[in-house]
Amino acid sequence: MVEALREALREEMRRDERVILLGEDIGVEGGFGGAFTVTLGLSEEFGHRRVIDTPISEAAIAGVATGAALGGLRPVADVQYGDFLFLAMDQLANNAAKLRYMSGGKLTVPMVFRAPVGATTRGAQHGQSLEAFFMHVPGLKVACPSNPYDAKGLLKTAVRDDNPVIFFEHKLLYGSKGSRKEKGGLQVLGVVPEEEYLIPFGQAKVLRPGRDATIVANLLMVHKSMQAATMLADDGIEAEVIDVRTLVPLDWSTVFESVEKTGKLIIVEEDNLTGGWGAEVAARIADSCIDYLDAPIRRVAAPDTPVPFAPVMENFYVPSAEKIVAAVNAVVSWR
Amino acid sequence: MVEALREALREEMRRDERVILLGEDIGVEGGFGGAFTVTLGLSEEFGHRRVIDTPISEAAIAGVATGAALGGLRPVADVQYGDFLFLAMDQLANNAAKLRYMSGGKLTVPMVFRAPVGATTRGAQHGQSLEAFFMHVPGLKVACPSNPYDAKGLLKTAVRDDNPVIFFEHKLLYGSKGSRKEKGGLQVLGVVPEEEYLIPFGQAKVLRPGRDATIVANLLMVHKSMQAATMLADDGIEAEVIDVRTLVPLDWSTVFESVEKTGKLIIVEEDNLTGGWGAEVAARIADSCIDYLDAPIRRVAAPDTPVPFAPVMENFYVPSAEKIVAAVNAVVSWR
Amino acid sequence: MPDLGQTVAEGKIVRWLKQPGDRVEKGEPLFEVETDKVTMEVEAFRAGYLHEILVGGGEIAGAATPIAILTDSPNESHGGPSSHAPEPGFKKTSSVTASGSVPGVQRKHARRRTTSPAPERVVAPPRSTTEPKLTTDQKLGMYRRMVLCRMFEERVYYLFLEGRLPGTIHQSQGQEASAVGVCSVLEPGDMITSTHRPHSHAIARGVSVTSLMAELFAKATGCCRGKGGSMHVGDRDAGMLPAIAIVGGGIPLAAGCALSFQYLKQPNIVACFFGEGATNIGTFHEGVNIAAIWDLPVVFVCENNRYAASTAVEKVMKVRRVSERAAAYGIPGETQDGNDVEVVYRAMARAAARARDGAGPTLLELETYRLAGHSRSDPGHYRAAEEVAGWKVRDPIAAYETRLLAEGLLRPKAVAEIRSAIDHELDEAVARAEQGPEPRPEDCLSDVFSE
Amino acid sequence: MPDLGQTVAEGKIVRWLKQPGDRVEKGEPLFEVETDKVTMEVEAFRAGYLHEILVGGGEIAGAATPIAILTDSPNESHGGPSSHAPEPGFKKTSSVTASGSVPGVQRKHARRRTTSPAPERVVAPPRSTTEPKLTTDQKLGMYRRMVLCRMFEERVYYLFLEGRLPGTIHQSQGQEASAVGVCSVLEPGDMITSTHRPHSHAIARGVSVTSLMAELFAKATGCCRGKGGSMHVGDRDAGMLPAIAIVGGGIPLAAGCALSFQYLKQPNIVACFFGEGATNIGTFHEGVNIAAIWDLPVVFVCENNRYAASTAVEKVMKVRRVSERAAAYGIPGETQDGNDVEVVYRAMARAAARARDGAGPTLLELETYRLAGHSRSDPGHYRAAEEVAGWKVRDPIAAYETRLLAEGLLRPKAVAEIRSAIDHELDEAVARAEQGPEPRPEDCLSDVFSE
Repeated sequence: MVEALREALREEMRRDERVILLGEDIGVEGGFGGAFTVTLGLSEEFGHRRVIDTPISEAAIAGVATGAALGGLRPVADVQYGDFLFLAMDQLANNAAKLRYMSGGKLTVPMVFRAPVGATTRGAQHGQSLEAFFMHVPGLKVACPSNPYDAKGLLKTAVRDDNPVIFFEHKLLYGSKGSRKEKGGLQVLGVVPEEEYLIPFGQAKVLRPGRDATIVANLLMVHKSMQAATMLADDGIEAEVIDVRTLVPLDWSTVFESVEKTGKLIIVEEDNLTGGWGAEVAARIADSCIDYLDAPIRRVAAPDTPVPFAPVMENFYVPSAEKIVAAVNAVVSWR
Repeated sequence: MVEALREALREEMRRDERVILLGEDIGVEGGFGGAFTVTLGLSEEFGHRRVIDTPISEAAIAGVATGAALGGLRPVADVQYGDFLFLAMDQLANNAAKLRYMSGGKLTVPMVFRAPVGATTRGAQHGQSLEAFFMHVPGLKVACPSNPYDAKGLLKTAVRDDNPVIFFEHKLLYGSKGSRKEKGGLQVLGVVPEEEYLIPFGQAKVLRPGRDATIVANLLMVHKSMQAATMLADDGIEAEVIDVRTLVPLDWSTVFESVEKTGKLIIVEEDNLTGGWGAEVAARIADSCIDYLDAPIRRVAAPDTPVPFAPVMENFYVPSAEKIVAAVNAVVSWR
Repeated sequence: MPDLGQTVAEGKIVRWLKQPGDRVEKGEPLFEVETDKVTMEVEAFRAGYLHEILVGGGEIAGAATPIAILTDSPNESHGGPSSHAPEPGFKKTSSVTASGSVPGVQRKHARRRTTSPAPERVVAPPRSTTEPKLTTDQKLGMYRRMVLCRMFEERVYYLFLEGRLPGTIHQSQGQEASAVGVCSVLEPGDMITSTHRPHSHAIARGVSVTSLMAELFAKATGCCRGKGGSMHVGDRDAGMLPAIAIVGGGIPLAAGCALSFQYLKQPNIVACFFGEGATNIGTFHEGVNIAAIWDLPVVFVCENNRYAASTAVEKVMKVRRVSERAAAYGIPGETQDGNDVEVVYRAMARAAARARDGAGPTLLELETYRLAGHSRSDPGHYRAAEEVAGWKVRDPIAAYETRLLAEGLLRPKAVAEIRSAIDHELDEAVARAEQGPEPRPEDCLSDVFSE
Repeated sequence: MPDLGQTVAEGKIVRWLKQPGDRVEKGEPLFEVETDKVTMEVEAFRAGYLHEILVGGGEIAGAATPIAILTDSPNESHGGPSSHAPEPGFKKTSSVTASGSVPGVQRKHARRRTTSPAPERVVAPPRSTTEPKLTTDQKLGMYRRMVLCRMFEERVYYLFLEGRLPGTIHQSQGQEASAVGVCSVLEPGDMITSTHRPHSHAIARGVSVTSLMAELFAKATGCCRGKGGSMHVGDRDAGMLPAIAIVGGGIPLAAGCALSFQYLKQPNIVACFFGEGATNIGTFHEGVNIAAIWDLPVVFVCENNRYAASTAVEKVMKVRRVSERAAAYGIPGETQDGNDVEVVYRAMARAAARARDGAGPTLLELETYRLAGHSRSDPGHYRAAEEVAGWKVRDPIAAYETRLLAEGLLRPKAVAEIRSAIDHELDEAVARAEQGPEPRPEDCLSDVFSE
């Protein structure tokens, strides 16, 4: 996925001179290309004028990106770990998200803020999933691709969007090539076309059709859900797996249609259960599809704890295919 | 409510020398006693050693309070407007909430962080409701009293709690006495005993019993819900109104019991709809009480927009009794 | 008083080495001055006779304050009051003053570098090109603009008292010189950022008074279509981003906007307003540092009105001057009298020229005072009555009016005419605001996203 | 080299006013020195003969570096290498060195105040009481502790290579002198805060190596019971809060903890470790400012290892030294050689004494270098090979070992014995960690709240 993201940035930077990158360690000679190598090589092609290494100043990175967007650029900024977004929260939630509104619609804030998420044995401050926090801020769009193809297409769309986009990338989906290999990382297969393509926001993807239950997931959990669906199929249970791809906007009609067909909903997320984005999905279904539901809506999510360090606990913390299978079995066999 | 909160602080400070206050403009001679006069007069009684005026440094206020709590004090810190919590988010979410966990349970962080919320014609950066953000951070408790009696009892409990508590106060509930009178503010009646009492966290309060529908609300929305219930009673609809009082922990059994009785649930919050705390309540009910539900779960919340300035728009933004009545009518007449 | 360095705003005259009547040669030591950094002898930058000492030994003089008068002949008279009242940059010759640009002033111990801790990076402001002589029209324009700011705030104050405006306000009476002096330097295409106290900034920048008033009336015709309100007024086309009401929040935005100017090779700059209280928040530190390391075209304008809400600056900052904080970022910092619009103009002109020349940001501290409370409901009891009274004497508008009258640039009759015209302008703005359409309730839902 | 001021860490010897062999009277100008603040003549603080010039004209000398040797007679030999290798505070007489406490050194232009911008608030450190002579036991203890830090990191490095440890690591080889020098000053009850690179801090503070190793092995016996991991090690009972892995995040915590000491009238202080990269983040600014205005008992220890991950300090900071930033808060700042454990010890002793005396915080910058990469997978290609090689020569442990051997305080045989004993200690720690119980999966759910 690293390569797909890099290609998206490269294409957009070639296409539009106003696209610049801002972040820590993203363009240093002999450096990393950001914490996860996504920007590696881009400063060689575009120079330090467009690939700008910043001090460790997350609030300013977000604020400078916002200001630069107001001034006519299209900045793509990043934090090394999503957990650091809390440092930039004021600039993102109070400024970037609200400036268009506060101006009465006169301004646009075309910026992208990239953030790696997911637990990878780095403990409590380097492993959180934070989608729900930003989904809850009106004025921000939220993307969360599960594979390289989507990552490229969604990132290109994000760069061209006139609104601020928080773009979440899961550390275990970056791919297993290169020095940034993560233990437990997935090398997600799939062809990433070299030519240009865009994936619109707000279009969920049905990855696997099924009549018995609907599984809605994002990021790494899409893969765990697909794994669970395969296991369930062995028992004759056909789960439909939907990758939301973007949380704001969220493709409600695809989810509604699926639940109206299956009557069962399971939401899978790596974020903490209480107040995760899954709660919003459950709430919307409990409002709009109540008559179709014939079982409880189940969420498979991380428990309400910080991310623990020890792998044995982290494995318990991160939803597993087995837990998804159990949840699906419980709702399918309801009553 | 201002007086009740002040009394709670005074009693706790008299009771325990380790309780100190930290915030902007809270103890200045001739000053305000904080943005909403809650701490007025306390520096006279307890001195500037215990009522500490800070610079405008929200992140440091939260971090210093956390550090002081680790060092054995019981700080009560505040921000002038809840919106400024985003500036302190890293210290609250990454440090205060997680230090106990990261230490393997060896540390405690006994601190309270007070924050006024609610729209009061101050526009987008001084009127947000932020409960959902903090409900979603494991390790934080969240309180949100709707009246002076609860405010005093809950704040005293919060001060004695060994965990970090985010304590939300609604600006329109502070009361109409004194110079801080808010247009549209409610003078909530109710006796506040001078003697000591505590209200445990995690105990919701059934303010009005009813058989036809369950309304769950907090803060100002409790009053709008009561108003709606009165209006509904005129049409013969008996709504049960539950004040959650604390969101973490949340008294699920009281809510479950009510929904099992009424079969209908309406959640009322001033926070933005998508990802508000109401989503979590809806999700839990859609999981645990699905068999009792005989209508959609409806949420009456602010729309997914920043807080607008113009009163005519703000009145549209903040849920009204009329909107609550309409939502209840819709579910009661379902099918 | 000569400019003793970027971070030195005032000095104590230890003693005069010459007495009135003495002949002074160019380069001859004239007096000894002590600052918080150094003590040094200062040499005369020209020959002449020491006619009069204005600041005696033991007294403190701010930068840019005349301290003595040199004449060409022993008995020369030095003219009327206008010859030392105006600022040195506008005088032809004879005051020994604060302008470090006067080429003849030399420091005795030149090897000492007393200013920025990274002085080799500090580019000296190209003062000769950046201190244009203000024309009479410009002076009168600044005067009129300050009066407009003041009368707007007064009108708004009464509208609130009458209950005709919703929300809250943070007023800026007393701070007009900093707003107008700074914005008078700006060009079309330049940008300002502002704070929860933005009215004077908006008016100084040229945001239409009609659209401002309409915004305060929460009308659809307001500069933010009723969605922003007092704390978020702005108009990008007029060169002002929506004001950011969270302290310090506009500082990184200003840096970012300046980055876009630099990147797009636009010849523009950003003037970033904030109060002294904002210099204690993280976004100040991060934003100024980034602007410094990238030499961004921005001027950080700190209006030091001595109180963050009710909190006195001394309680929350150990340094005496905000401008001293510039040294932490390796940029020039200076403190100026923020109540003298011409002093502000010239200081801003230098800083703006630096920014436009690619030499990076300046931290410009303007000492001023808010005559009103922090917000609508604040009686300001935390300030001593004598302090408020002392600053009222230094009212920037009254002082400038007196000066312009004395200089003969402003006719007494014109004062009344200007006020009357503004009164009429405000009547009009209020009338149009009141007649303007309300937003519809459901307008609340639009403008969240650009489609 | 004499101490030229709180914020002056080095100076260039412009020229010597005496030549080797010359007789020097007390008070006679000896040499001229230029810093980034001032140029001044420095007078001899005692009479004698200039035996040898160690730092010649045109060369730069750091504070606390011997620059010449004075002897009592013209031909006196000055002993073995130990007579100029050790630091001045530990020498009996004859080096003209950096200790500003040497009473005879006087500055020629004493009226200049070259240090903090608010010098009247800066309390001079009571140096005489705070620079205790280090005993041989203390020196050997610091040496042994540094070797333990290094060997721990090396062991951990290989355990990672072998795939026996989960997670990631940020190692501190090369930074042992700052960790050990600082922590050796601390008393029981004092506290430290640390960063994502905390191993040496923990060991220097006395956190049990067994519990540290067990934590890295993610065992229930770890100092955080397997919940924290490498980036969050700590043990409050040993005087270390859990390390905060978000840059700058520990700084307000340190101030808060110091507030509790001050409030509870405990005689304790906090040593707050962070890197130079952290000085660009808002929490640094806010936290240090608060500590400054409240005179909190904390020492801000900036380990300047020149790179924030891969980003060189020059790219993100315009000032030359982090310690210059202290001036923005009105507190003393100083820069010291962070690779010399005794220099660190003495500087920290002064700062700690200030803090304990109620005189408030100090910003102590320790110049050092991380010999390893930023994290486990970083080969460090952004650093020039010569630079790394240059710093390897300045390895703090090798240098101290050489010095102690030369001073005869450490026997060559003891070096091997110490290493062997530590090896054994680490074997033991690894064995106990491996044998220790895993946490149960569901232990994940506990310790969120205190009941």
